[in-house]
Amino acid sequence: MNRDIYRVREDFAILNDEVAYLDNAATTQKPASVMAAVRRYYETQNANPFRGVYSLSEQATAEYERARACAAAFIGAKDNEIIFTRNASESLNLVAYSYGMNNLKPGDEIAVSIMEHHSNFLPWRMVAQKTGAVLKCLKCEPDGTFSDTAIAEAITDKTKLLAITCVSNVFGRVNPVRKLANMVHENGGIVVCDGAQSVPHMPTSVSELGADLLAFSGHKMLAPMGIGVLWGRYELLNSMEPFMQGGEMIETVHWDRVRYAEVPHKFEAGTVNVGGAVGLMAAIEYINSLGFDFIMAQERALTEHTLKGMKSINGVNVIGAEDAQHHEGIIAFTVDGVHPHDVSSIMNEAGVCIRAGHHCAQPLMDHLGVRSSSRVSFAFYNTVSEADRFLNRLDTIRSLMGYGR
Amino acid sequence: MNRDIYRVREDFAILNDEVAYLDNAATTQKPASVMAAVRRYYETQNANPFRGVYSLSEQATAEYERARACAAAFIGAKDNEIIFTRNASESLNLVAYSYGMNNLKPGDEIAVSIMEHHSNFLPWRMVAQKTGAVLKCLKCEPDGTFSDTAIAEAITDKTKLLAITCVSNVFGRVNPVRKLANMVHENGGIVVCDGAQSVPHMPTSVSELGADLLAFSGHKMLAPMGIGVLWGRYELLNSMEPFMQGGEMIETVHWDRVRYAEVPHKFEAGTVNVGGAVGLMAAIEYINSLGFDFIMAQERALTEHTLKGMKSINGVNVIGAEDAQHHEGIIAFTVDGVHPHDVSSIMNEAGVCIRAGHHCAQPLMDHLGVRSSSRVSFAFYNTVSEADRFLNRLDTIRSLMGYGR
Amino acid sequence: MEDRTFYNEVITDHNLHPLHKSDMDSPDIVLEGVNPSCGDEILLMLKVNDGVISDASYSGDGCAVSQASADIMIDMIIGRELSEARRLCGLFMKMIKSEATEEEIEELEEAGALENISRMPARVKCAVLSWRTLDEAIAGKE
Amino acid sequence: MEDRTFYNEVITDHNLHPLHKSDMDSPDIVLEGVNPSCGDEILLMLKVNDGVISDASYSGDGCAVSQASADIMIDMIIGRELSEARRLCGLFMKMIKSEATEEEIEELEEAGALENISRMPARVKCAVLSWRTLDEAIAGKE
Ligand SMILES: Cc1ncc(COP(=O)(O)O)c(C=O)c1O
Ligand SMILES: Cc1ncc(COP(=O)(O)O)c(C=O)c1O
Repeated sequence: MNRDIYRVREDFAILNDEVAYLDNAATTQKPASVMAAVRRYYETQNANPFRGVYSLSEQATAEYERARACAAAFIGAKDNEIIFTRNASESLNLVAYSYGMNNLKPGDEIAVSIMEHHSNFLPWRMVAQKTGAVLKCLKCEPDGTFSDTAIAEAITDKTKLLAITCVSNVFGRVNPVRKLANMVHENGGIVVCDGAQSVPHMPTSVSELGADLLAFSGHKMLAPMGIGVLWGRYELLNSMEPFMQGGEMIETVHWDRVRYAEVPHKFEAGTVNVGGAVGLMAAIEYINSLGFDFIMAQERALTEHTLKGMKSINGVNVIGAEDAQHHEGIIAFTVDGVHPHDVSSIMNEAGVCIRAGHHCAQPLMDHLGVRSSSRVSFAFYNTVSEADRFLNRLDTIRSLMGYGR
Repeated sequence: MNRDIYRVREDFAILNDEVAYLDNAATTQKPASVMAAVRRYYETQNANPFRGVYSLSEQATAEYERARACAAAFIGAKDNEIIFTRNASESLNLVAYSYGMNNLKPGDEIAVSIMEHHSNFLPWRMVAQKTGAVLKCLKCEPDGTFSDTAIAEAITDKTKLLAITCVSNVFGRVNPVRKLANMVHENGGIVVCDGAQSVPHMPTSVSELGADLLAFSGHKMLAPMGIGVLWGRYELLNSMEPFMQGGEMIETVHWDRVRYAEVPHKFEAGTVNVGGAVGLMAAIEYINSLGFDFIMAQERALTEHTLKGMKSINGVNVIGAEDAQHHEGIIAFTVDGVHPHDVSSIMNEAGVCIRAGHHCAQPLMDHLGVRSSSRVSFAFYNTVSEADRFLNRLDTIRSLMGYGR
Repeated sequence: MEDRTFYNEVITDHNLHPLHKSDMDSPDIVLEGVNPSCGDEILLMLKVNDGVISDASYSGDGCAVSQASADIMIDMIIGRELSEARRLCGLFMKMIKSEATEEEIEELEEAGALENISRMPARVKCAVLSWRTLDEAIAGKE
Repeated sequence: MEDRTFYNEVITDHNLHPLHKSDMDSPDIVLEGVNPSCGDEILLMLKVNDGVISDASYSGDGCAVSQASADIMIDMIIGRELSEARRLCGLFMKMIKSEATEEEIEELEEAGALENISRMPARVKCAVLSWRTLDEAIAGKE
């Protein structure tokens, strides 16, 4: 474990020795540079971009477009393929409304993996209901892999759209997006990827990924809440109808005719969130300055250490792969006889913040036969001593709850 | 003019003597207390709200709901009638998709005033196109009033929905929403109000307003970008279908059945913007601490002074009412023979920031026979000397552009 | 710190070894309580004679807080008048809001073990689920 | 400060008293340029003989920058070969990007009056509208 981590932690005012924040898959903390960038924007450059012909507005426009270019470079995309949204959920709904509602018809198939976050499941369920398309379920094994049989059942020559997460927020395992995408593309379908849990934790190249659209959230990667991204292949975005309509997304409006603006503006209705985009840019710059080598080494070491410790505790059952390498910083688990909400509360009493519940992936919970579960999830700024605090408390939980008394 | 204004200006780091920011209808600047509140949130309470059973998440939830209660009190609404959105445009699109697309049918009429911002026009145009409802235009007089004939033509017994702004961002005049709402309600229709230009500048009571739904933006009232509000009557919201779907807006999700969460959560898909909501709360507290008496007196004095000055300049034509009292801080105008973009650039050279273009109200521009116009708009933190700087430059524009040479 | 916990013996005992978690033949009143945010479910079953709760039991699924709280409540209300049971519900709510006097908490007997739940706002719903369900049901009857 | 302005006499003169703002009978080439963000519109009309622009005019509507720039451009390209006109377009773009040498700006004659537009990024589109339109059209012919 890199010892520099204590210097890195000083960038995060909220981190201290009292509380171990281990719910990073839900949202991350923000470094000082992000807070400073947002503040600098509001204190020196704030204006409504695009609309103004004066210098302040030009600066705001430039900052916003610089943030777009930064997000594009981060995932190997072109600038005009980046649409700023509020969060991954809005990005996915945008695709559902704009592409799904206008392109799918009865008989078409939408394949959705059983491990999707509700935000990449419910929009497609809605599209299926409203268009008459058929919703097909791509089932997974208990370790988070997809069998060839499951794939063959879910992806057919009628599959017009596949919705799949890059990394599940329960398993923490990297999905074989490229392989699945190739199958879908062969029959002319498109692939919508949920990158909420992958983009913050590993290098992303949209060309290598193989998907057509990719959604992610800023708040899960050190940026403020309220900013998210949808990436899409330019030609695809260009062929899609607008989603929300209003200011900024038009070229000309008359009572009886409208010309929409070009992509990406066509999909950004109303006053854009420059402050949020600037925050995301600062977050990406921070991530780049640390480098994914450091980030991934850090998160993997924490995951390995923690998983090993968990396996040695009686009555603790890890969800997903045996191997830490398939847990990208995320370990969901249950404790025999102890409800996950009680686990969380007992952890909280020891200053350990972990998640309890269905993790917005209830269909997966149903599939695994688990009502709900606990989840510990790491960011690079976590320490082994935080992981140990979690493990020590976990070790006492069953006895605290009266078992073996 | 209140002399304390110079102390108030110290709360806004971006304001200085070099640049007169007079584009406040587009977006406002942010006081230090708003910046501090957002920062305090991220530095001491940040977590994903609702989802966590640990203290940090409980604090984030409490802050978010406190912000909701604050926004509710600000407009005399109940807490659970406040939906946080990204901006007014999203609020209006939410209504268009959720109410409009699911409730209107061929033959129904949607009445939209000709002075609506594109964000309260385009969504209704889309709804009309997709549902077969008829879009009717409520025309206005050159001074921004509605004649009885125009009203009778636009609002009929088939009017299922009226979309009307409280205050136009071009005229700056308060519209008779209550009177129009009464007519629409008589025939069982509903009224969607755009409060983007009214809520920041005058006390609002949704019960007195008479509308069923009200949209506004935080960034136009001292809050950060990326947070907006939709207010709606509870029963109406409760009867509406969800708009965006995903995490947080559900109670239970299974592959084959879903139960949505209660209003307002039903309409807040994905991770909410706590930082933005906290910023909006601080903005409202700041406004409350100044008081609307002060704010309105300040903005009216500036408007009166400026309008008087503009009338004495040759070749300057004010759009809308003669009387400053019908210009709530907003004065749109043209200069004979000088294009509005040139006006703005020339103003910018003198450190004066004003808006040029169609102000996202192109149908109104068409109706008034104006291709585009300039607009000066005030906030309470502007000064008479800033207004004078604008007037002095305006006085020279035609001669700078070669007229009378 | 490692060993301090809200989960005292009263709570863990009632959770692991409930006294009244069982089905009931032909109950007079059946009440269902659901706490959707946690997934807690409670089914209360009461026999009532002349306004007195002569027997009660529950079944359910959920966290230790909700299940123990239900078991403790049932234990307290058996043999009491409906109005008296409602009064206890009121006291319990008061305690949760940190508004109860020492005597009132005393009167709540074992339910006093849940007093500190107010320190865990997200779990308050679990603690009050059975009490609220009972209270609303009796109120509906009156 | 009150009196300093980018709008020098060359620009205001060409805007108020354009030399080439007129219709043309049967032009050989008609080019339309639109700047949607400002609403500027330009219609360029050229007569071309043997690769030489023998006559040119424009009509349009828009800000002083776009209209003066068009008028200045037309004045410069009349009598030049198409390839030569394109070279001037290239020089103009270079100037706008602050990449032109002093000699190159000199060569642009009156168009040099627009040099400082780079200080007003939002207005650059207005200045280059006619030049870009001409350049693209000639490139399309080649
Ligand atoms: C009257 C009016 N309505 C709606 C809007 C749209 O607000 P936003 O861009 O914040 O969504 C604006 C401002 O641009 C406005 O002035
Ligand atoms: C895999 C996955 N997809 C989507 C989301 C939704 O992200 P957001 O809530 O920011 O819209 C999340 C996080 O909650 C997630 O973990």
